[in-house]
Amino acid sequence: MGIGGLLKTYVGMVPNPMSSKMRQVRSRLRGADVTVSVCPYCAVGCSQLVYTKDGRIIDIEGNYESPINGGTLCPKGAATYGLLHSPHRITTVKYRAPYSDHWEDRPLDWAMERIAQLVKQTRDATYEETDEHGTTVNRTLGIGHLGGATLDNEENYLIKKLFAAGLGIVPIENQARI
Amino acid sequence: MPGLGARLGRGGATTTQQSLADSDCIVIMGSNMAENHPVGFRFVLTAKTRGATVIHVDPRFSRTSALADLHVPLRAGSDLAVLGGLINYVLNSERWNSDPFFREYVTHYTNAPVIINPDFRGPEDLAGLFSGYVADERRYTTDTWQYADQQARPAAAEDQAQTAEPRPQYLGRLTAPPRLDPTLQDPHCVFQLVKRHYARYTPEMVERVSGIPRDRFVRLAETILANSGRDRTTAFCYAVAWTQHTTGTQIISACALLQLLLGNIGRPGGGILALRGHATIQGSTDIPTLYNLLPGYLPMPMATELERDRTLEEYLRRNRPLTGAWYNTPAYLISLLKAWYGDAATPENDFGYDFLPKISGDASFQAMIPMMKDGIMKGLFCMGMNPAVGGQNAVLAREGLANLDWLVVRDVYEIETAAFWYDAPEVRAGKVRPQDIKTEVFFLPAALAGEKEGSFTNTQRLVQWHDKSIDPPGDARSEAWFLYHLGRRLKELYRGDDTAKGRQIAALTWDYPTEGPLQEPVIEAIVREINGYTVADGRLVPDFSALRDDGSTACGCWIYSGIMPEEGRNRAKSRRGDERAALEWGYSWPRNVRILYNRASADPQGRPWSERKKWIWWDAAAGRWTGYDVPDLPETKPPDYQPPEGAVGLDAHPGDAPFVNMADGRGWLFAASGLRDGPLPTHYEPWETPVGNPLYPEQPRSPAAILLERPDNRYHALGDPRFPYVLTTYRLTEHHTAGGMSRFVPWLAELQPQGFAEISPELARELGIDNGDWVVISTLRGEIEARALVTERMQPLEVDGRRIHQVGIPWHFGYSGIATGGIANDLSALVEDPNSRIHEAKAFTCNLRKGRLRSGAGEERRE
Amino acid sequence: MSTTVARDRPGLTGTTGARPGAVGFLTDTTLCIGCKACEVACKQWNQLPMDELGFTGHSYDNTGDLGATTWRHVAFIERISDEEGRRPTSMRAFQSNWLMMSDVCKHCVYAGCMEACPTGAIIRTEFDTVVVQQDVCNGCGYCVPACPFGVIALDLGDGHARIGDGKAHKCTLCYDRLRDGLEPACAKACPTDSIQFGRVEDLMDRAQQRVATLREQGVAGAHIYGDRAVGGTGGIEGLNAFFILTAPPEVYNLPAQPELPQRKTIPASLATVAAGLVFGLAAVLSLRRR
Amino acid sequence: MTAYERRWETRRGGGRSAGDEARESYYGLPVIHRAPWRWEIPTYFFLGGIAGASYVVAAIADLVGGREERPIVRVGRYVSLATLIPSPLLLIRDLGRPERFHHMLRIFKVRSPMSVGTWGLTVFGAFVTLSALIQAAEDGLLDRFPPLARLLRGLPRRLIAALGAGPALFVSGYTGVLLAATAVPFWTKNYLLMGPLFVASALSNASAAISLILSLAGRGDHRALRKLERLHWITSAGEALLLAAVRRNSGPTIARPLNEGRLGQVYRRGVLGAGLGLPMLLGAPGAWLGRRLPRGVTALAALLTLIGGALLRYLIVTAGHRSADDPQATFELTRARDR
Repeated sequence: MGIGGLLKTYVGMVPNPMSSKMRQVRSRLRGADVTVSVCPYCAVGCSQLVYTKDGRIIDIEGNYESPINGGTLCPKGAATYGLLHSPHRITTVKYRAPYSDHWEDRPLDWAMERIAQLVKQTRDATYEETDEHGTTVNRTLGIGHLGGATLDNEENYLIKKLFAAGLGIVPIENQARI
Repeated sequence: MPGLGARLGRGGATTTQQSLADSDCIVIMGSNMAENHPVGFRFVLTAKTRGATVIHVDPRFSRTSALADLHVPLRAGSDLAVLGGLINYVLNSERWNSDPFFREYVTHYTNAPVIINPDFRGPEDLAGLFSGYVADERRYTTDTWQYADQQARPAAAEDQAQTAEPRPQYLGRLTAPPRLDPTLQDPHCVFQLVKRHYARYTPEMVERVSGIPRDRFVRLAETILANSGRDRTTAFCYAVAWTQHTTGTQIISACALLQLLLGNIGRPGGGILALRGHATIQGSTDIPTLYNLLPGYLPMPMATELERDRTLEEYLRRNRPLTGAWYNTPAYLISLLKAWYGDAATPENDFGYDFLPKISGDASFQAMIPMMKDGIMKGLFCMGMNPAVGGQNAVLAREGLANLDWLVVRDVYEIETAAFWYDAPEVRAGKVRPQDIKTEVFFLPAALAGEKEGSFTNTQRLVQWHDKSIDPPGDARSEAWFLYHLGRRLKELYRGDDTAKGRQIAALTWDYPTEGPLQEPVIEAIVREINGYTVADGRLVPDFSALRDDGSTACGCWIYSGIMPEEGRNRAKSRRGDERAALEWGYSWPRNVRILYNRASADPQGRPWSERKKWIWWDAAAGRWTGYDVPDLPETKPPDYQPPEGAVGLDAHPGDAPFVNMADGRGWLFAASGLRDGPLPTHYEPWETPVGNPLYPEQPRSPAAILLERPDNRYHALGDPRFPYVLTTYRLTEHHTAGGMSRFVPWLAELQPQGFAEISPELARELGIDNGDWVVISTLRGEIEARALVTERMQPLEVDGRRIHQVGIPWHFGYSGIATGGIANDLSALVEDPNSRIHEAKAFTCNLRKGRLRSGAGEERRE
Repeated sequence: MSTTVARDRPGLTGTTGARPGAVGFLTDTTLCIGCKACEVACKQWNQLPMDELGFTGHSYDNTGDLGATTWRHVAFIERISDEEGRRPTSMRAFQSNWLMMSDVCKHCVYAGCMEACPTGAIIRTEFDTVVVQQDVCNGCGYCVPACPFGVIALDLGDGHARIGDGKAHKCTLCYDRLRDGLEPACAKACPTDSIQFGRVEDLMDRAQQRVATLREQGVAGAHIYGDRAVGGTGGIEGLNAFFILTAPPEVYNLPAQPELPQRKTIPASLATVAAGLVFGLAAVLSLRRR
Repeated sequence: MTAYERRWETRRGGGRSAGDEARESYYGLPVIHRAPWRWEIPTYFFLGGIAGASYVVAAIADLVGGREERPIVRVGRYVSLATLIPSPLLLIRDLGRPERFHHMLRIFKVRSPMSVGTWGLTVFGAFVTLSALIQAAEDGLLDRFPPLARLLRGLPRRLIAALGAGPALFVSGYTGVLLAATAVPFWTKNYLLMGPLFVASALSNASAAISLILSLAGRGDHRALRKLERLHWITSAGEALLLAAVRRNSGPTIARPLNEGRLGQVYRRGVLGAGLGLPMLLGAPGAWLGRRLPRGVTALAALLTLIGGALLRYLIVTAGHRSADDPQATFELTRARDR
């Protein structure tokens, strides 16, 4: 800029000395990968775009393409990034022994094996082949399951299949009644 | 949602959110849509800007009311009286009786002309009861509710085993086509029965019960009437504020009844939109994690006194109707058995029918809580559910958890259910010590959408896929991973066990391919199984019409069949939206139909009722149904089709039968079966109520409501002076359900950081409470403290000459996370709607006083 | 409360001094459902920490006001009953009786904060928005009392702003997103299009039509806040982020006719010089040699 | 406990609703943000004012005065330097990012009193230092460096003083303009009075500071003292009148901080009484009747004036904060009147 410009910029009524750093500003979505997701909160079914950079989610926004939300989100949907990155998020297995007053850390594999053992124990102890009329029932009431409305359909399918069809567990319930 | 299923045939929203934009009037009742479904509310505002009238009928003035043209406050729990009043008003209105549209719609598309068993008696004859009541068992036998001249006795509706979803299709066998009176004059025809039943629901009566002033009610009724008809449609939106009552199912079915009368079902801008609360709560009923259902609303086999499905043959005899879409039940069930037990399912062993567990008693969520406390249930999995906060009578729920041998919590945060043994109010108050709690607790970190792929089914039955973008952090894993590997280990543990329990798990097909470093099961392999394939060559089936009952096909959930019609085409992934039906966005069961029963969008001759409201219509030249949507009936069935003698399945339905799942193809104003507490919706008071029931003084409360009363779950007597206020619970925009997904998220927690109770200035003045003061709310189940939010948005109502105060409490809050507060469900009770087995959290009674809890339990930590 | 009825001021109503091509927000409160998606979307995109205000009892507003770490704030005002204390039945079209308004930096055509800034940290961008350059601001804090709307604030780590970097912060109108042609986060998230983003002149046209429609529908109080008649007065010459309100600005905690503070600089300086001369003379008289 | 909870503790009665709390204003919350300044700023206003004004006094005494005014010149220059030195330190200390103080010199913006002020202070700093050095040289304090001392004594002392008087006067008064050019009701409502008030106060404080030192130094220059007392009396009178004008011009709502609570006491007892009235009373005989006052009295009057000056800066800044926190004050200022 010439003298006039300089004066206008540095002395004028509307000074505008933009810093070199400011000139470089770009949105962090530049060069990010994007995948399509669905909001995990309510049942409206808003489509979301998940932006990732080097294996990390950097942003989650509404998807303009969706005939339902057309790019918009509610506060919960807009907080999905916060749901994944909350400081309260737990990413390790915690174990509380009977009558204990504290959590202990345990390896995932140990927990899986321990849970499988407990399921077998309880199932074996509570399994009914026939009821009092001699009808085959092949079931147990000794184990229960809660949840499903926040999971995926495929996961619900596995729950019903493994727990009911495979193990004979009857009390399988989700939030649909709540 | 049996309320819809019993009258229309499918337990799902009949319409889409987008379709609301085409409405001329939107009635939001039993829902706070703007707060709990803000994005869905866009379409309400679109309709409004196009000139539609928006009405909010709700005890509270909420963010929805603020955007409505009409706010009609009513006493929580009086909804059915209001709907009954509307039905009565409509039937006697000048408009309804003069405009031929209504009569044409009703005579062709509903069972109004059907003659009912002349032995049927209604509450007006029998002091508040329907005929067939078995007092000592608090249930009905429904023989007298049946269509006239039908030989076969109905089945499911009278069973004692509790079905969450009704089975209207099980109207025995229509041994003769229903006897009709097109003039609607026969005293035993449904129309006359309905008219008689609702005759006493006058505007004056509505005012006495609900507190809605007469003129205001008339304004409401007139607006709905004026916006229904050939060229206009009214839509109803509801949510759990209708469901969560001992009469919840009947409230919803009353709405279905009203909408059928008004000719609003199956048409754009009409219908009933059930607004559901979780990402895939619809999906988890379609592919049910529910004790009494198999995928696709097939009932679990029963082993009760009245229903004993010893063999596959017995099961089918009871559960297969001869007419309507359910005629193919055998193909659906046997394909499911093939999907689950593969080669172990052979014709010789009834396709492994015996491997399926049979149910006897109630094992619903509410029943599970006492089961834990009483030591019947010893182990529990919680996957993304928080019973320590979300369970009714949460105090009892936590006692139940404390009595388990082991508990597996899979979640992303340390929710109350995982922390109950050291953090629960009773523990903090020193009433219980961790050292006394035996439960072995596992917390397994879960993965979230974005960290796993899979599909959700939203509130309008739309199945949408979410891609995986990154691996979950640390030990976090998807539920699919957990279940697949747990199943693998269990199969290992039972290897060689030849007892029944060993054979059961051994028979299960469990060979999903895995991928990636975490050995995640391939999710689309599960979708293949859900869609179905031919056993011989494993080729995918195009949709459920290809399913067979000879074991040649396998299908995990018949109503989802068609979601993956060919290799590499996952229709949940289709993402091409458009302005109208958006048929290429996601996949909507059944067969990608967007507006259910859309045959009714055309007149009996197949022409659109009006240009403005056209949706699908009969193209005579092409000999097929065409339009904006997938027709919800056989595509080439002409409007004038008449079923030949002895026709079965859908062929037994005429060309003007929109309700393909019903035995007679008609919408049921009168539910001959499928509902356990009466064929016609009847107003009963909530189980806990400060007032009587002027409609049926002898029978104030539901005669069929299922009671779980016990010392640790006591009820308030009718009009108990110790608990004078009506309490209702609800959600806030800023939080989600029991808070597990919101109270731990800083950006949401700050917006509603603490639990509170909303009371009217009138009540506040009586009790000397100022905005922000601490108050204690108590019931016989428990007591909590909260901040008082004194607001004119709450108001007392004059009910039958008495002033009734209402208290409102958001039920999100608990003792874990950033935003904390007293647990509203510590106050609620276990008591069930007999049809859906849902609890009553929207209307019960409580006491409220200024002050704090001595124990300090429930105090938020910030202090 | 002082209830200023918004009078139409010929020649000023609906006009703005915004430079051609300037972009901004139209926040139409009549469409607002108070969901606070804007607050969250803003914090999410700009990675702002939560505030720890706690439960306020201010209806559903637990955010309080705009600050260093809160750049969108939804106000809630309960006007449920009429004068006789009767609850409403049929209400005026669109938002009524429970007022909700998503407040934000106004990006004034002439901005007090920017005029005041002695370091040139606050600049006017190529989009005609007003932005604080974080690499320049030295936290002198003079912009804070210079904002007629109480928007900009220093983050001193006290109160409920919790980074404590000592610098001034406010809405950037998502400058980084604009640079890449993206819609600002709050406007994108808003489920009901209560917050609209676009070129100011287009938005102003839209706003005027909307106000006309609303008045036809009987919303007498409907008016634009942020044109040169109301909100953008006294040398501010209009707001690039303006609003449609249905009640007097004061109800929403907004000044009805604010003034650009720097308008006072020259007269105040002259008065000071004058005083200097007077007292200087006094000094001369007092101290002169005799 | 949050502020809200404390507020609740104080409420009585019952039935007060959220709607009621938003009736008079938006829950009583401020419309604008108060200035984030801490104690450094009012202190600087005080010291900076003295620095500028005492340079002015010194310069004028130098230009129009004679032999007997020399002490005033000398002391004035030293006071000016002494009070100037801490000023930039205070200003930098108050910054959110002190290490970036030099960004202030990144630009020169005429419409920003703070920008102009920074430059003015810088220029003034040069004059003060120069004049003080000259004085030091004349007082023979620099004899250890003969060339420098000689050089300084050679400079056009009076010319420099004349040139420096401008920036000096500026520094003593621009802070008033700086307050005027904000949205703070109490400051901007009185935009024509703030600068003059600060100039008057600065001059009275400066003359007080000088006479305090002279009287304590106890040398025989009562003539000079009496002249100072006169100046002090006139400027104090001006200050008192301006303060009254401020209160009047503010109107009841915006003037509330001056009339209520502890700040009201500071205003009446502190600034008006102890800071202006009393010293003027004590100084009157000397100033106007040519009486020769005991040094103690002069010193006391001067001291009171200085305390009053400090209190005035505290008063003005705090009253500004109060008015910024009061939504009614802002509404009062911005209520729609079709201009």
